[in-house]
Amino acid sequence: MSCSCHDNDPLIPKIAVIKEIRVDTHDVTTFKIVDNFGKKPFEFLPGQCAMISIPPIGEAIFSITSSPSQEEYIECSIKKCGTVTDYLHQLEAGSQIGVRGPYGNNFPIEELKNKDLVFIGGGIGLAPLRSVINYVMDNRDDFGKVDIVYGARTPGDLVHSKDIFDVWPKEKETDVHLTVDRLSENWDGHIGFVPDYVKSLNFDSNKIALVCGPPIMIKYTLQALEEMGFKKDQVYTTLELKMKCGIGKCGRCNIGDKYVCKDGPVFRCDEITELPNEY
Amino acid sequence: MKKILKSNLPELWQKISADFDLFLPLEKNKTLNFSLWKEGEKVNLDRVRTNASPKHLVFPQTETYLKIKNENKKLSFKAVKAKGDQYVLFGVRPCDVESFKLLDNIFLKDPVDTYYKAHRDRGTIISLGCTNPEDSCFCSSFGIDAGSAPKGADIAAWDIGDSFIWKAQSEKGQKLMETIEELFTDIDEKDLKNLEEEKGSIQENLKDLPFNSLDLSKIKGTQQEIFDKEEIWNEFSERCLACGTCSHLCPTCHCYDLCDYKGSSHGEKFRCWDSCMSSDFTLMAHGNPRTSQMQRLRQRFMHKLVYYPKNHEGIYSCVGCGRCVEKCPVHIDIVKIIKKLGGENNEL
Amino acid sequence: MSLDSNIANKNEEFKPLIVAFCCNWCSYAGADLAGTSRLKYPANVKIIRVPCSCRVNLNFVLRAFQHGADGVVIAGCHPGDCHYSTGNYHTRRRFSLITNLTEYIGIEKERFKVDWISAAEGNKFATVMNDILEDVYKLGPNKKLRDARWKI
Amino acid sequence: MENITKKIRAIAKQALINKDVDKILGWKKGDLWSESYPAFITKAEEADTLIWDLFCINNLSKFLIKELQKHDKIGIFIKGCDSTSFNQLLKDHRINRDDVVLYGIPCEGMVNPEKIKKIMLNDRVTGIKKSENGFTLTSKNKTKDVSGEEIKYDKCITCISPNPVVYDELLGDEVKNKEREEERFKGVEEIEAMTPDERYEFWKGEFQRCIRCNACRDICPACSCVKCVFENQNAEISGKAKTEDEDSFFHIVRAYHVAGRCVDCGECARVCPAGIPLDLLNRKIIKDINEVYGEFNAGFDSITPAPLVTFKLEDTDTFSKQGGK
Repeated sequence: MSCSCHDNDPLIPKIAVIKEIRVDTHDVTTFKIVDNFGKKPFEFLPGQCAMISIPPIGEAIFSITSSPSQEEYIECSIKKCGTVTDYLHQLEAGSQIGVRGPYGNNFPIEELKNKDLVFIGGGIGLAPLRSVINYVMDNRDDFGKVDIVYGARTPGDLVHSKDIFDVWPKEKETDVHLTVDRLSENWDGHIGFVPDYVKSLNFDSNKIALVCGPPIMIKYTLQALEEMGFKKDQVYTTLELKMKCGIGKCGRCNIGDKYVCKDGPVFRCDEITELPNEY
Repeated sequence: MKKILKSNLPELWQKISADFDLFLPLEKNKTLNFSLWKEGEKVNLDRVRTNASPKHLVFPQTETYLKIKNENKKLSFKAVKAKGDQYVLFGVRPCDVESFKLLDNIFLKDPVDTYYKAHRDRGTIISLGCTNPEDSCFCSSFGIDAGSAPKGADIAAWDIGDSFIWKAQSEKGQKLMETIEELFTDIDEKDLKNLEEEKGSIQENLKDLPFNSLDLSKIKGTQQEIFDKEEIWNEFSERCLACGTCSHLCPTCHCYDLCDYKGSSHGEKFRCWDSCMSSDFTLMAHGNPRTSQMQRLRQRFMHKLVYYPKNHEGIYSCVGCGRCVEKCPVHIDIVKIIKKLGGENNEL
Repeated sequence: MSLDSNIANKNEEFKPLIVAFCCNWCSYAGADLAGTSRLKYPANVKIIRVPCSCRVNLNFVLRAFQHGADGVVIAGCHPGDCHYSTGNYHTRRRFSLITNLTEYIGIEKERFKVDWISAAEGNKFATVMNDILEDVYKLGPNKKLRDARWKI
Repeated sequence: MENITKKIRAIAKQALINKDVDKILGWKKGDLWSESYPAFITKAEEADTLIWDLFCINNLSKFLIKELQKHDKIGIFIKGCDSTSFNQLLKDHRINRDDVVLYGIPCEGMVNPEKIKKIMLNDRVTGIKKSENGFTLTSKNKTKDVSGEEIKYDKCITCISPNPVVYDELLGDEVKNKEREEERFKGVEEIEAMTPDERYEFWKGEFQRCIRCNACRDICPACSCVKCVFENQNAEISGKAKTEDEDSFFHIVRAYHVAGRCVDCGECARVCPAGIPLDLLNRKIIKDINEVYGEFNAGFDSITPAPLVTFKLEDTDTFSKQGGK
């Protein structure tokens, strides 16, 4: 997937416009981004990332949360937690930013075909998974049973509420299991951490699991899956690290002999155990 | 193969700098660096190693790649093309020529870095045999022959006493030789004998260098085992100042940072060198995976001795130029680390 | 009183840019007084109000030169009647070293002035500004420490 | 030199054995003749690796900041210039005195390997020994006698504190070579004599070679802030770009930040990989302080406040017409 930056230099962003802003939670907002001509900035595969630059503040990389089958725009759900994201959250619809990409590898769609799938997301970790979930929903028959386990700290932190409450539960053979960490009012769903919830759901181990969320959640979820008999090469996850160039040259996201922005961010778990634990 | 007398070198520089930017090892304020030759500058070809490597010619320390205008919320981007005209780089030692190849392995691999490629294509590199290597040189342990010229050099040159022998090795080198044909004379038997003698004496000098017995194959163990040798990494990082001298001086260090320059209503995006030894190299919004200096030091030397070879058919990301051995304020260098990892536990 | 102020606008090409850091309690009031009593002082002086002259540090001065200033003036209260009682004593010590250091680096002495102007000395304010304009005008535009990427 | 090495080893072993200190900071010999580097030992048997020779130039006192966070009591071997920077660290409240045991060593000046290489040109030196009125350099096929002046660091030749100013124990008797003190500001005066444009060209040429590696900041004992202003991205004090104005901005501001606290140990100029004479910047400020506010040597004691922290009502200044130059 050669990237589509103009005059073929991978570092130079294109001018893009924030078409629409949807506030998901108090610190997560979803941006619909189109290029200067109102069209989709570039083609991508589920799991790939885009580098959003706001001159003169800086640049940061975000996983694209809309499905590749969405033609008009790309969507990024961004949590407010740093200089670039703070500034992004102040922008209103119609303001211009720079965008370049796509970067990184993608969820291996071929391996997922006609298999039962488990998507396990935590907090903002649902954003990268939503891209592949929506892709699966748009080609529903190619895939087996789908289970979505998604948890966050409080009900207010659950992102993409439209999808998780209305759209996905109505899909064919799809169960959505939601949980929040602590008891909170007007929440009658499951209470508890995602890894424990996964353990209690006790999926049988012929499924493929895709996990994404804060590192602590990934660690315990992988242990839970292992106890249920999931082998390492049945589980995929994305690594979050500082990425600057996006093309595997600037050395920031280098762990072991891999570059997360080029050989990742999606890794199979047996590949991850080979990497030194510095992520 | 042609010969030129040392006496008419100034004339040669004059001729080359007529239509090329000529970079030579020049001595300014008591330090030797590759810089643009101008009439009357003091060229010093005896000292074997320039202070800083010629890396800044192909990978400048700061390079603006995008100009941005931001008038009332309307952005306009203007890409900045790599500029600069053709240049000739004379006096590059075999280790620095080899370091260009190591940088090529990173920058010219798909997706190609257009800026680096432009700087590389504009240059004609003339390597010079190492007449007297310094104590801290150890290029032989990386298979670099200080006497001959690596394939990456467009022209190979040797100092045979009263004159230099030039041998074109690439068509770019051949083209340059033709433009300066008349200053050169053909070589005869005596010169060839001198050349062999010179190469022999270089090998002789190499033998009694303190680090000539450095053997990298002694580093045993998988990536994880070497990674887990914590007491070695702790011992070195205890005195490390996290200053970044080693990575900015090293001809094969290629990490960079993309930064923004904030003007009044305009701005610029530029690329600049960065060092994995500095504390904010991997700092991100939700934390820093490498908080201790031991982790940063380990990353630097693991990258050079384990990770880079794994991605590039066993080639180490070091050319043994010895600059880190000389200039580290607390004398941490890759030679000590290779020895310690190789199990030689002379008390370090 | 007033300098032959049309020097500034006779030949259009060089209009010196002077940045003046004026302490809010004395020099800024002095500047006001100079203005209200119709004293002529050059228009190309950009006044930056600071709480006290010791609020100005080396970064401000170097940043001013980087962004195109041809001359920098720091004006504070006379030692002894600083609103914060000891502010300008520190200014005096600090800028004795800083003026020497910038001169040592190569900034001409006439381009960087520190002076004590009280609220009542409107005319001193005008003369200080006119003097530095004249000196800087003779020296020509300042090319030193300039940030090439900054466009005014 | 040799008997001091023996004393060092004895003291270190004794201190570690009866647990007076948790860790000893000293020097060890590297592979090359010109290489002695900082050593941190915690076990008594390692004490035999410690040495004292002509190349123990590294100033160990700044390591105390990091080490004292991990250990309660540390023994440190300290030369004259190290002891003044130790006092400066005390004055800056970065370490406290009773966590450290100081073993002072009078120092006759350290040897600069670069100068030896220049003298011996192309044949490699294999060793250096003290002779009766200087040093003998041996290489493969010749030996050469040189005087101390030719090969010592410039800062050692004009050293103002060869004997430690603070110590718990002194190894060896005091050294008195104080005759070259007045040449200390020679370099500064040479630059002051230039015209402004010449001065700017000189410094521009020097700063052009700066590779912004921060070694000068990281080795400097007066530069001991927990978070340096240059590392604070959103303070936008100085970017990472290597341009003419950013480089001079960094060096001028750094010289000013250590004004009145710089002990003139010359480490910034020694470690600079580009060979920039940074000590000439700091020494200019020291010269100005001496002239305008009275003789002051930072680090000679740990009580008198630094010049820029205090003031006198009757201070003169260098800028107003009546008071200054």
